[in-house]
Amino acid sequence: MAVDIGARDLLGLYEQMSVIRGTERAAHDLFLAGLVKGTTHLAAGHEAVAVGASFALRPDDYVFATYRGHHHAMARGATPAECLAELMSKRTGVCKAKGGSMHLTKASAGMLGSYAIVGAHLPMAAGAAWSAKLRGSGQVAVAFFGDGATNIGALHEALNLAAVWALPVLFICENNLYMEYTPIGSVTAVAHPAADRAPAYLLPAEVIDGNDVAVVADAVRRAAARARDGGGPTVLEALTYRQFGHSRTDPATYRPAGELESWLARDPLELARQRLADHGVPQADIAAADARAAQVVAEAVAAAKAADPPDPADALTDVWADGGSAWRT
Amino acid sequence: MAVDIGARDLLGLYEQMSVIRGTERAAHDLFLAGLVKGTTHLAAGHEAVAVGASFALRPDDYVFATYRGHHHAMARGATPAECLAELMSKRTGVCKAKGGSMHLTKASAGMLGSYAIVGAHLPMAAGAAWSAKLRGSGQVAVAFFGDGATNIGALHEALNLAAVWALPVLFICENNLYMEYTPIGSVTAVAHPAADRAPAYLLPAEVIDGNDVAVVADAVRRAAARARDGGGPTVLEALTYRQFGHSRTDPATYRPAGELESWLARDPLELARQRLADHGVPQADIAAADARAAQVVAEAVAAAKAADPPDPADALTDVWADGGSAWRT
Amino acid sequence: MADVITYREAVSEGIAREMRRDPSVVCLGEDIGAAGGVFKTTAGLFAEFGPDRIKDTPISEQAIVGMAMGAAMTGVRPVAEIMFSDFLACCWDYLANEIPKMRYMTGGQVKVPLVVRTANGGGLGFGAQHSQSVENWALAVPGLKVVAPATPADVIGLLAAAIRSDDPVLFFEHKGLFASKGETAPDGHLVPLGQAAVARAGSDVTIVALASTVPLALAAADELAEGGVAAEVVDLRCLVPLDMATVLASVGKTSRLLIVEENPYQGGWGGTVASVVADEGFELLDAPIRRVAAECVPLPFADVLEDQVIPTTAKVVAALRSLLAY
Amino acid sequence: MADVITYREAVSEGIAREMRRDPSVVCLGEDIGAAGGVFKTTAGLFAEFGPDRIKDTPISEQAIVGMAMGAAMTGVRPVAEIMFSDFLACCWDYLANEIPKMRYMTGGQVKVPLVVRTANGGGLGFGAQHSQSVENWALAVPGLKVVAPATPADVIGLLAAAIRSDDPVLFFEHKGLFASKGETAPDGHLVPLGQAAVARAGSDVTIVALASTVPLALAAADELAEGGVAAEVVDLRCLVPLDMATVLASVGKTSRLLIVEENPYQGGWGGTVASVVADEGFELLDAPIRRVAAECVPLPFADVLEDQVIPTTAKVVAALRSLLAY
Ligand SMILES: Cc1ncc(C[n+]2csc(CCOP(=O)(O)OP(=O)(O)O)c2C)c(N)n1
Ligand SMILES: Cc1ncc(C[n+]2csc(CCOP(=O)(O)OP(=O)(O)O)c2C)c(N)n1
Ligand SMILES: [Mg+2]
Ligand SMILES: [Mg+2]
Repeated sequence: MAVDIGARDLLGLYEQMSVIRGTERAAHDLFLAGLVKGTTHLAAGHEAVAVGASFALRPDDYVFATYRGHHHAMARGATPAECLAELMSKRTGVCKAKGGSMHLTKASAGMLGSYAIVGAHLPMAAGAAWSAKLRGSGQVAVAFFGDGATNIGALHEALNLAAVWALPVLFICENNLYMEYTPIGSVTAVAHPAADRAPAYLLPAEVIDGNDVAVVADAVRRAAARARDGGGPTVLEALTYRQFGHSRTDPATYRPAGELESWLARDPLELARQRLADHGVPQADIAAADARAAQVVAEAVAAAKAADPPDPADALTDVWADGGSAWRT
Repeated sequence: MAVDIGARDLLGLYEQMSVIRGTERAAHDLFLAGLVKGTTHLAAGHEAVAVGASFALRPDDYVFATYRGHHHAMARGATPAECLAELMSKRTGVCKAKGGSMHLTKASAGMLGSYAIVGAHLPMAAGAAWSAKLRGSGQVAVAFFGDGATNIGALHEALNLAAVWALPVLFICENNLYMEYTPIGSVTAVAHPAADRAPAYLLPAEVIDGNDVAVVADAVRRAAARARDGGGPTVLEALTYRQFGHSRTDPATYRPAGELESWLARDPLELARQRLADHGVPQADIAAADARAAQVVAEAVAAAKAADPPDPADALTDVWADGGSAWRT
Repeated sequence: MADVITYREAVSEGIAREMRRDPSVVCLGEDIGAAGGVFKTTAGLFAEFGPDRIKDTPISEQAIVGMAMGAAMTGVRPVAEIMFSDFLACCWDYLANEIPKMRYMTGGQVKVPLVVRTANGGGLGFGAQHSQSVENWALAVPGLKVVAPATPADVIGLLAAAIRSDDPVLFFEHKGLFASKGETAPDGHLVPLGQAAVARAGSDVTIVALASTVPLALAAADELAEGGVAAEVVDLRCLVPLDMATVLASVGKTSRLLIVEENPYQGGWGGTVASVVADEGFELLDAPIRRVAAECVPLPFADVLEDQVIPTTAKVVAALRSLLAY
Repeated sequence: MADVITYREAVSEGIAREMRRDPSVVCLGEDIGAAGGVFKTTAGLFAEFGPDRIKDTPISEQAIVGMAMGAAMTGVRPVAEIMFSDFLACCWDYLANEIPKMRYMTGGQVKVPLVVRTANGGGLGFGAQHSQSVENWALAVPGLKVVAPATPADVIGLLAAAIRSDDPVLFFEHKGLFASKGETAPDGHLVPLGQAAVARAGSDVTIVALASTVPLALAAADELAEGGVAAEVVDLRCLVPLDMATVLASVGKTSRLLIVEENPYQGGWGGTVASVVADEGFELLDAPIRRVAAECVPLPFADVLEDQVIPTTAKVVAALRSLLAY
């Protein structure tokens, strides 16, 4: 597999991952401190999927993510500050605090939403790809989804129609072994819940190391190129791991002993550091990237904390095109 | 493939098919005469699937069919008279004229319904199989469905869960090449829309000649035996053809020239006649079976015509267990 | 004299007018292409606009509506067909949880300009899974506009408004009206969403109706007119936005309100109309608010049974007589 | 003194009592097994009843409810969990088109004795796709019984009735009430479906409430009691069957009606209650019928926004004051 990211780019990707990791840690702490309400699903451990894929995509491509989507929002250009502000119910949140952690969206960056009904966004991504094809724009749409989403009907319908219409869409599964608390292996017969389904639609599929940002970037680049050339969809199954529990304060006691540790040993940031070292990037450069990332996160936390809560009147806006929410005339 | 049906049984199956064919023709004529209202979907051409499968099942097994389900209802024991009465909105209808052509049901014969929302009954059949397994009854559940149903989400969910729980359920696709007016091949990438999906669930599958009653009986018998032995579900794709249009007066002009004729040459009754001849059954016995069948159908038509319309008061019964339909107290 | 067309023809005419005007309008659904739709409501579109803009789909309601959503978010204006409104249940997640919430959840970032058209309602003996009036499912979901025309001209004018709207619209075509005829609409005809029509003026009693119940209400009004009673018939045309101003103005004139709806009483839109009137129009009323609605049963197959369940002119007349006698 | 338990604990207690009584009762759903459910409402069941009767499923809402239906038709009494009521949209076909119609369509041949339990409602900052009150979708479907308890004892008593019922029941547990406490129920406790409870007696105004709005109504009644006003609070407990007799009797005493519901006004169950009263109770009323309901918006994430959208005690108090001033 040709992995041709240069040292400079790789360092950039590393820094992005470091920012995301830092933001997720901050979100965790803010949740424990009671400053993030509701629920939140951290993506720490999944950074390489988002950052690698974004690197391989065009800025005008479309991304659809899940409720576990902080990493995708940030990889596509949402700032840590506007993401944390959203989680903390602040006016400056990327969705004006109307969406929350599960619905981070940054349309101007082609990040077309985070969806909290498992699998629902898979047909949407196919639809965006159809739109790109109709408009001849050369754009590609990408749906990121969890292993758990592979058993929902919408997946089947989306894969079939996308295949038959040869749409420029990538279906990227982040297989982190678990749904909420139940292992995917206990509710799926095939070994690779996404990749092993692709042949049912005559679609190409690849199982990849989702913790290696260069591997992800390479696979996505190839799949996107094929899609842009009219070659239709690809299914990618990125093997990865969520380092926190499913949501909020889930202690994840259902994990077998040693599992977390073995995955931490293959932490995406650690793998990237190894690759950087292989490229001869000095430790100091890596440390400087981490320091910059820490700075960005610290400023984001401070900005989000300092921001105002939403204006209560905003509760009744943004339903209709006229800006309001009236149901009667 | 071992096809071990003796001449005597085969003649019985032939007669059943002849009854079904005659009833379908009668339904067609009654529709044109304005005596069948609403809509109706004839199964002429599909008889071997229903009759062959029923032969291979136990009387206490469960069958779930589609709106194109007259053949399954009759194969399981609903009489032509009560089926035609249902179509003709008569009190003596198998569902008291409340269900209609699309919902023929004969629970006492294990015919647990005809369903008019494509694919919806696939999970139900899995559920009946789960129930059989929980109760240790040794029963098998069978879902018959069309090729068009292979692209609906419920199929995916049913196959996956049935596979993982190793349920005693058979998924039998009647692939007749068309959905309503659109060929299945134009909206599905794989060649065999049902069988080619089975590997995605690690399920065994077989593509069979759905017009040969002996072939169907054999395949279903083997699959049912495996299911009863704890071997889990099987997907069977029976290739067949609907000889009338999709519904009502559809002239089926979308069929390529010669297609109907080539399938008529492989008409299930014709194939059975050939097999009977091979077994040395005299033509006279076949003719006698046809005559008995014609008699049954003629009496059924007469009885259905003579029956009373439903009592209008019956419109408000059978919603709740108490027999009524009140929504308030 | 204006030309007369059927309600069925008005559907394809209305879509065609918008497709000619706006190249970003595309259609998708089952058998809508060369076959022209099971109700022939897309007849001619495939021939005129071709296979890129008129797409036949597999039987995949979730993909149809979900893809329409993704396309609508990215510069296309899809008109999706769900063959029978009962099947909205197969893609309800998109209509209840995704499409109507997108603009709001994203703080206004994303619009979803699409139309989902569907054949609604009973009276044709199609049985329990092909006959329901399901507009109330949609009424309960903030973020969906809900349209249900009663005449061919309104089909055209409301389709124009729906397709041009930047809000998602659920467009209910009534199966029982497809064969009905009426004047066609002039070029450029547009009926704004949320404006009820006074289908017949009168001063003695207000009948509020929608889609299939408009002709029932008009027939009942005709029957009462013979006895000298002047009933006013308000055709709501849309459930969202709901034109309560027109209803309240009418009740202000008549002091009596009868609501006629095809769906069951419990959970029906008539309850919403009644409750607004029982609040804001309380002082206008000289009599109880009455509703003629369907019984609490699935739709039966036999026509003699179906007649017992859904509104008929006779039931509307009887309800009017008892209301006027109050 | 009766023991005090939480509403959350009452759910697993109610299920366990029925599972002990009847070996044909089985549960299925996502993460309901060893994990005890995301809301811990099935805690302890897996340990007591084992993996055959407490089944973890994949994320396949259609399969969960569709299989429950097939099992219910064949001698088992499934209790299916749909984690959040919003996800009912993912299997709506089963709840709208299949389960409730089976007995009727087959002319009474087939019964479907199952319960679908689900966590309903907002107020917890879970955002637009995890916070809805969707009981009105069900209300509009003939053939479903619809239950929504407000207290732990009612959870137990209504679960007993629901699981024993030969009719399909949609059982709404309110997320906002899970942590609330109340007396547990004695052994064998059963609350028949379709009987409202007078949660507080009074003669000045009737407040009709359901699930989460019952405590709001009681708090508002307390506040008004300080000013000498005696509000009667009717807890409907079920939407189908709907106990209009209790509501009409209460309005007969008080002549004033306020309905408090968490769902949006348009399409809400309050409209059904209001329209029955505006018809049959017209002469009982001394004032307009008022409703406190949610705004026509998806549920926002931020709590300060969510408070603007759904009913609060302050809104109920304000509505009562204006109604009493009429
Ligand atoms: C249709 C639907 N069913 C159930 C849920 C509840 N739920 C939220 S996350 C989750 C697990 C999803 O697992 P997976 O797809 O593997 O994603 P991960 O959380 O591992 O990223 C479940 C069951 C949901 N949101 N939507
Ligand atoms: C969910 C759903 N979508 C659409 C329809 C309308 N419809 C009825 S039959 C049919 C074609 C089904 O084709 P197939 O499954 O091949 O069965 P066949 O009619 O050939 O027996 C369609 C689209 C439906 N009943 N249900
Ligand atoms: Mg996962
Ligand atoms: Mg077919």
